Amino acid sequence: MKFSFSAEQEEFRSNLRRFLTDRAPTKEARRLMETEAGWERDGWRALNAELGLTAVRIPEAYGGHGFGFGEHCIVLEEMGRALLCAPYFATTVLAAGAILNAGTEAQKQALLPGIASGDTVAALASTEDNGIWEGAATTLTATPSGAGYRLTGHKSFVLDGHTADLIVVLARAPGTSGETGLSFFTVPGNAAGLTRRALKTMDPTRKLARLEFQDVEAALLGEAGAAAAPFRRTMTEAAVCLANEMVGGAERLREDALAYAMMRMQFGRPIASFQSMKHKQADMLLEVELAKSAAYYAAAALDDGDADVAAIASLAKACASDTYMQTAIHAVQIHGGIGFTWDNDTHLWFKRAKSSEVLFGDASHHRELMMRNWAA
Amino acid sequence: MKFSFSAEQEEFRSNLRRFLTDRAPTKEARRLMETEAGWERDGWRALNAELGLTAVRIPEAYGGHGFGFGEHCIVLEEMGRALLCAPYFATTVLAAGAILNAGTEAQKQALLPGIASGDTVAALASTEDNGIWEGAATTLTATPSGAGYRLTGHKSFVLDGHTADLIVVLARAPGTSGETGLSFFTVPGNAAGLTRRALKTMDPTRKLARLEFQDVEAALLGEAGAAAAPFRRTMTEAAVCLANEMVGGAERLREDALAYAMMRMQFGRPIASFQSMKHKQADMLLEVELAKSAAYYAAAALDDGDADVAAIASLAKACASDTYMQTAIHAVQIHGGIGFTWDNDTHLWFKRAKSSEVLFGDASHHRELMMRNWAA
Amino acid sequence: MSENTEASVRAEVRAWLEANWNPELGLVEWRNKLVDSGWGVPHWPRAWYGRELSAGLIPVVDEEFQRIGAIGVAKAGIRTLAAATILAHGTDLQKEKFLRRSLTGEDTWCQLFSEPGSGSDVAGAVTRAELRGNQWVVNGQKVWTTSAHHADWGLLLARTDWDKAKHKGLSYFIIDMHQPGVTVQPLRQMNGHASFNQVFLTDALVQPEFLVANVGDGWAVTTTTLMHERRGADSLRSWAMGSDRPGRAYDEERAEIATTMEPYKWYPQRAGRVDLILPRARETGAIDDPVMRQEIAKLLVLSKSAEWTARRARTAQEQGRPQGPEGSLGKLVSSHIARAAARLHTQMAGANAMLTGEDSPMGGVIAEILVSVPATSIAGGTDEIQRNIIAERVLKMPREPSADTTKPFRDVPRNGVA
Amino acid sequence: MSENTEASVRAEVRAWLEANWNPELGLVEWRNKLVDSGWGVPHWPRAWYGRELSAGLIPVVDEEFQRIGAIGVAKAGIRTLAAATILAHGTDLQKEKFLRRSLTGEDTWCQLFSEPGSGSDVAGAVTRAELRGNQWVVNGQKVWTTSAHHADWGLLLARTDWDKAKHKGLSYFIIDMHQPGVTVQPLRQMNGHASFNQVFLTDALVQPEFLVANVGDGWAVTTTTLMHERRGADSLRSWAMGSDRPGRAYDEERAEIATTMEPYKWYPQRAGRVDLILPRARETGAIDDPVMRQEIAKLLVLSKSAEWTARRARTAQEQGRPQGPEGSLGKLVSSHIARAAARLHTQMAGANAMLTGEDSPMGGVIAEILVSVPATSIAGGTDEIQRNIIAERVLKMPREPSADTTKPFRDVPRNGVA
Repeated sequence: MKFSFSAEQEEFRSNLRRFLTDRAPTKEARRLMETEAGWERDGWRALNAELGLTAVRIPEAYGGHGFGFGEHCIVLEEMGRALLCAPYFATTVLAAGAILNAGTEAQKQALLPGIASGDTVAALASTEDNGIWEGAATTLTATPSGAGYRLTGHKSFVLDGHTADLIVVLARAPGTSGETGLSFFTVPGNAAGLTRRALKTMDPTRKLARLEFQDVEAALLGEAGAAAAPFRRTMTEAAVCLANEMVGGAERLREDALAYAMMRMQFGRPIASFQSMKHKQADMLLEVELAKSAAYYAAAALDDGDADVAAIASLAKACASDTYMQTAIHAVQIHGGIGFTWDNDTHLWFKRAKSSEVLFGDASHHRELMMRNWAA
Repeated sequence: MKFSFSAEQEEFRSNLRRFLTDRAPTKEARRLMETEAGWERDGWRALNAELGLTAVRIPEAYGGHGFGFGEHCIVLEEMGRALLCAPYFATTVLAAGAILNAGTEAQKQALLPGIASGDTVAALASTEDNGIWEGAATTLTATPSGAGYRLTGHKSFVLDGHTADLIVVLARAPGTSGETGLSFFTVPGNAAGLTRRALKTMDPTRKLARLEFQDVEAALLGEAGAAAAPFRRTMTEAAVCLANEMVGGAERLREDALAYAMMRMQFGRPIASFQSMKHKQADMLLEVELAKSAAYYAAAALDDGDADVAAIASLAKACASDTYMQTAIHAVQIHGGIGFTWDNDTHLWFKRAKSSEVLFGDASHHRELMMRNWAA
Repeated sequence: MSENTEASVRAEVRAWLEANWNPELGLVEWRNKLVDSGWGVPHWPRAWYGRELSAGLIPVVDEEFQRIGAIGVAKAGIRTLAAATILAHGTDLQKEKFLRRSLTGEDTWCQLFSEPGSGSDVAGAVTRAELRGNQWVVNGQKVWTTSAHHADWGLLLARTDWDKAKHKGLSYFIIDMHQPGVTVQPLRQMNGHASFNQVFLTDALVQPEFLVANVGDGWAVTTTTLMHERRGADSLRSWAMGSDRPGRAYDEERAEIATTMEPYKWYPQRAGRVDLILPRARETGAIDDPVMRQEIAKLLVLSKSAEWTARRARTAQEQGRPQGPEGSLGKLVSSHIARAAARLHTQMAGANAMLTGEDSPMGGVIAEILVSVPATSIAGGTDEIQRNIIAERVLKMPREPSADTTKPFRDVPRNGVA
Repeated sequence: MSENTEASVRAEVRAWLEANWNPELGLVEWRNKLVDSGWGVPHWPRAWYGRELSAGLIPVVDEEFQRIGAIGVAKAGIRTLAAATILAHGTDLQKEKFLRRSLTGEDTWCQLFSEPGSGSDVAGAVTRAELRGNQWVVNGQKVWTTSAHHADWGLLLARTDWDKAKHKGLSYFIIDMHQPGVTVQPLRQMNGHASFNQVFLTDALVQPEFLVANVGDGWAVTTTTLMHERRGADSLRSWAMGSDRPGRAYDEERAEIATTMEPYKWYPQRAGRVDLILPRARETGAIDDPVMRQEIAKLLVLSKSAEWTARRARTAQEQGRPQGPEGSLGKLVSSHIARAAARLHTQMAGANAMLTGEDSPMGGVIAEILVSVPATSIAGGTDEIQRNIIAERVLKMPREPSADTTKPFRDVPRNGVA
């Protein structure tokens, strides 16, 4: 498989980068991260009106642009770089992904255009208090009632779950266990019996919520009892997309740390002229470039329908987890005392690196997943 | 527990170091390592005649000096530093250790004076082809016959097993398994039915042998079926003693690499003036000092009868394994191309580090042992 | 004095304490007695509240204080460094004015060395002190100043001569923190705490008699302060623990400690809370995961061997033998330990590592570890500086060619004016 | 020439090959035809055996050679570097004498750059060349010389002026290896192999017409050779694989490759044999150990992402886009991979890691890995040098103040004469 970016893709990237540099400076991130929602409708609308980013990977049949993961991951990489505060990942990767992987034609027709246009902000509620990212750990139950179902139980660590208009919920039929009896459902964010609470997050730019379902009316998404496979697929896609978002942040940290080292003087010379700094920067470049390659390759593997994609996705996420965190640690260190202050921006990415490290499972978790695919 | 070396111990160490510098230069190690035996009776006699090193930890009642592990480990650290080629570890740590831990009063009276005087070179044959360092893995069987026993099976990775006069063998009663039915036996090196073959070792200064036992007549050492505990104790002592030998080698590598960096000129300055070299040397110092502390503390723990000694021994061995190997890797790197040549001495310690890393179990093995003691 | 023996000193101090120690005295009242007696700082000169007792005998005095539970002179905060520095370099007037009130704890101090442009490079200070009329006028900015907001006096390093070389143009002052020219602002950190201050000096005034040593001797005096700071770093824990006994003196000491320790309340988290590793491993079940067991074991190997290394160094010192390299390594290894601990706490917390505050494990303690640990390898000398020190001072490796110590400081490239 | 199109070139070369390729020809005979035809080095100038074909069209030619299985000009060993260097800097006489015989493989070459005192620092060469009468007389010692023992000619870097600065006092020569003044000794390595030689030059002679470029231009010419060496490093694998087809030409090529590759037979072990990790893991049962699985996975993450990084770089090149930083990282990451693989092979071998030769796993292959890997981070530029290069050339970070490039070389502190 050949993978690299076409001239069109590179131009798309640079336009996007310019847009985000103007519209989403860290000043803006600092403002939004102090709000409970973490984002604002107006900014979100602008984002989609002007660049149609929510539509990127949604097929044209459902009002999208029908691009692949290659383009979608460029968007995510640039957003990770800019530390954009928006419900983009939850809406386009998780919710839209679940709908694309599990939904019926009619449901896609009904749900995706709203997402493509940016009118619908959506979330995927799958993980619960146990913090396990596998479908088998689901305890929230869906009981048939009349035409639909009623959901009872809880979800947690739901990305943008407290602000989403539409929530895709992973639930199981009463009395089932493991990967059997799992189904997806859709619930409006303001459904009766649904209580949503924003969680206090270490990374204030990545909002999470805990949802309580008390006999909440829900519509089945896709085939009843058949959600295990599409959920796994959605998690694979999420790992790849997050890996790309992460390498965007890691590269930004690396570049900022380098720029700081170039201008910071100590002992009468720029600290960039000290060999230990040069070697550290070289090591950072190596790590970030490796993680970028893995993330890019994984996106290409999704587009190519590579049979190995699950393993490759886990490889990319494991690589990005270690690299982003390590790069963030170096970046704070290179900035010295300044880097530990609130007013310096480094900690914003440091915290994003930390939340990304464990979101959808940490490096060890994904290394083990990878081995299950390759060592078998 | 307080631990540090007394003035007497420091003096003992410096005398020993002077002696080994004179008598055991690497030229000598290079000569002996090319021989199959790996050592010579004359040098061995001198060692013991002049310094009575084999007698150090053997109680006075059995013709020894009755010192503790503190002193014994000083000897081992200096031997590891000098890369002395002699059957010292096999004789005084393993064989004498097993006899002290398992033997009856009469057997100690009979066997230890010869070891203390240096006349008897002894070995411990416990591990087999499976390379497992635990007694439970023993398959070699001991069948009662008349007054004694007959041994059938094999042993491998036996330190100096092909040259020892006396061999302590770990065997099990037919039909037993696990740690039950294990007993120690003694066999003369030239026993009928015993075939000894020197193994080709990566570290030519650490000779190993494979022993075939064909119905070999053997004398029981200690209580029948009760060898499990004394063997475990002997392995704990071996781990501590090896850790001390290893930090001796690691420190020598570190010092030689530093000396080389101080005199080697590149780009018109000593390479020791390059910051990356300075930082590497600082890191090496840190690692070696930590490993020394662990090794010294473990020796003190043995002398103090610390209840935690098994865990501490594993900690010291794990620490020494990682540190010695890492230091050896750095040392070759610092010497550059020269360090990869046969004529440069660095590789002698590099190979010793490698053999020490896995002897009695590698770092992961000992970390797990440590956790079994501490995490329970 | 040399005719003192352990026995004689022990008898003397014990007798005095039994006659004078009274937990119901006011803290300052008691410490004034102590200062007069010479038992407060027995190693100090007789001329200045001491008894010229040899270092070897100090532990005896400490033991007796502990035995009876008597409170010592004020040790918390920068005041100890101030007192030691003034004792070494100060004029009689300065000693007269500051020593006693520092020992009694009436005066509190802060250290005005670091600047935004000179973090690792303290001698690169560009805060300017000019003699106008018969007063020193100070302009500049200082950072990382602990407790500046309730300090009475500051130890100030400022540049008085820009034509001299870097280390030669500095002078050392005692500055009154209660004056209009001194503005103190809290400095918020990435973990949300504000343990330090920024201090803005705008035409701040220093009386000429508060110059310490001579103009241009600033660096020598500063190194004295820093040396005592390094020594003191270890004992920080010891004086941070107040007694829980009843009594007015104890109450007042507890209050004093509370104020001084306030900025340090996250320091245990900064160090990585190795003490929580096994409990959390049991709580989360990580203890049964072979992979986590290895990582935990690696950390325990590191922290135990570091602990034993420190003990080796102490034992050597106690036996009056020259301290080996093991003495200089503690700071560097503490960074490794803190980072490894933070990694483990993250892995054990799993998804919960994304949370903070009440929503997160141990009510935020774990979260605070993760965002505090990065300070360990920076504060008080970065890991890089520590490695330079170890290489140059311990291993005697050559220094790098200097780019700034020979020429006039005004010609040295520096931040802003590169 | 620009009017060449992919189609026209393909047709032309195919036609020529179909008319001329014959595996039963002698290798030299065939290569002489090839040289005459211009298809051997089509990117070379027409004046010298080439067709001035643009780089983009070379793959087309290669494809046609592969399609029919035709053998190309001699690429194995140093001769390619010699040819490229002489083509760039040589006199017509030198081109006349050396180019054809290098392309046909009749002449074998070695590189005489590195010296005991200048490993990382090639420009620090102290081998001395003096013009006596009308001959250059060379004295000094060279090391790390591959295949010197069967080389006909050497590419020699020597110092001709000690009063000039380091890089200015060097000259570049072609030296006849078959002369009494040249002694070649094998250099044994820690893994027991002797892949390199030491070459002692004692009043060795060089004809004046074998000076390449001018006196003092030695460093410029050397960089040309080194640049081609770096480029060639990747393709080493490609030309190391002979065809297994029958035919005289193939037989002779296989023999040529065998000789050239002999010193490199342990290189796969030097790289850590990542390909053996999973097989060995299954064989030893390590594959079922969760701790080992993590370590294996870490290595696979590293090697896969490195492989994909190299592929990114290639793709960019093929698309004619500027190569990003990813291009310069391969050498450095290969050291990490080799070390990690060696660690894993040790852990998987357990006690057997203490053995070597027939007694050890895979008849010594594993053991050879463990004692060969240390060369990866040294040979062809140490990891430290690689990091300097990445920092300075890719990240544009400032060079260190130079200690040796400005003053006359005789005043530069160096080994022996520090």
